Amino acid sequence: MIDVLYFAWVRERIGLPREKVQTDAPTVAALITELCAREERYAAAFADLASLRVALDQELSSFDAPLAGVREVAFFPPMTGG
Amino acid sequence: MIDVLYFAWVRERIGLPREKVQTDAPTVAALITELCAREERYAAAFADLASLRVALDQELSSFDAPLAGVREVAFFPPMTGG
Amino acid sequence: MRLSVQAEPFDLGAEANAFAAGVTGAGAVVTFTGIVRDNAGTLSAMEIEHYPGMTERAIAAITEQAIARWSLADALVIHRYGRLAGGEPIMMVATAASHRADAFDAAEFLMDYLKSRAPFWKKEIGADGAEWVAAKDTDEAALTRW
Amino acid sequence: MRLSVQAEPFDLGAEANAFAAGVTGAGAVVTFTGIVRDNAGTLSAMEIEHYPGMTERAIAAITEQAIARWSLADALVIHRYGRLAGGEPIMMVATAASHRADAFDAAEFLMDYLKSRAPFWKKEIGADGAEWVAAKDTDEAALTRW
Repeated sequence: MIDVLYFAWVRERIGLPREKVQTDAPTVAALITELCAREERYAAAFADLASLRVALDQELSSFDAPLAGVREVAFFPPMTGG
Repeated sequence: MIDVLYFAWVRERIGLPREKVQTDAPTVAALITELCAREERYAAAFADLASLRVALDQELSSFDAPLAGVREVAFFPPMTGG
Repeated sequence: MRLSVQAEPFDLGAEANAFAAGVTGAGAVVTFTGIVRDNAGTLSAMEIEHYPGMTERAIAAITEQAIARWSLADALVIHRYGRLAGGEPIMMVATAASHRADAFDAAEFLMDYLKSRAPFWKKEIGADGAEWVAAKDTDEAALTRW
Repeated sequence: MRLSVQAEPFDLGAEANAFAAGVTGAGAVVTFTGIVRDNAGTLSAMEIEHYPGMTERAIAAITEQAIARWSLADALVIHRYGRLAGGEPIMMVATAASHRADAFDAAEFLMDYLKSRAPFWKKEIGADGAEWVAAKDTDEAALTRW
């Protein structure tokens, strides 16, 4: 079980801020493929990976990063703080 | 008659903050030559022109600038504000 | 080093004074304050979302990097989240160093990194709806100078 | 635009708040404050001499240039003269602009020009005598970037 978090318009498109996901996906990209296969709203949120960022256990990461040992995955658009 | 002002260590070496000078010197450089001829303390203050700056009527200027029409000449070291 | 992620407003002047009073030996203090732009009286509001936990970690990492790189005497970062009205302060940074170039560079570095690497997202709320602020290419490009 | 050449101390926080409150539409406020360095408890004092008349003209010219070049919403310059104790603020500048890069650049420009082009001279007063602060080549060189 892995915690998956969504922020900003990713959260709005998917319709929830976080969920627990049962997965054996070896990488972030594989997890995204699994999520997209579930429902249209996931496919809509992940349609353009270039406009998305991912954090693994609260550290910025990349889509090809392995998920082994990861407890928390977060998807969000590029940050706009400051 | 022209007002001549001295600041910082120039003032300290010459021993006064300002004085009125009767001069027909055509340029700043010529005025400095006249002052240096007066007394040793002027020669000491003007010994190294590279470490001095001059303002004519409160605008930074150069030693070869003409004095015609100028009412106030100020001599001082490079500025150290801020 | 004081880092705060908070919903409450903060007082720029009080923060700047407390920061300056806390540093000894520093000749230069720089502050930056970001304010919700109130364009021509169209009092727009802003909703700021963040990622609790990661936000604090990211801000701490960025600030520690700035302190080490520019030998800062101290640094301060405050960033708000939640609903902000036009004219309200969004965030501030402060840096203290012996010399002005270090204080300025460190403050600009903090701003560039907070903007693109701390997990905040801004939504502008105008008269005709709300819109997520898009990240600018120039903000990402600004990181390359450090 | 508020420009002040004064002997009296000023309150960084109060000035920063008043400055920020006076600007509308600006998203970025930068302040710089210069403080008499109090090195390792050796409470050194500083004596600042200036050229009344020329000082005000030079500061006004430099500030007007910064406002025009970076389209500032507002700018503030305060510079003290006379005797200052260690830890006391010497001077401050503040800039307000729509975007942070303009506010930062304008504040750095103001500092670089005030340092080398406004007629102030600093004398450091230590335990073993007083000494005029020498101008640094790096301060003159800093002007070439603008």
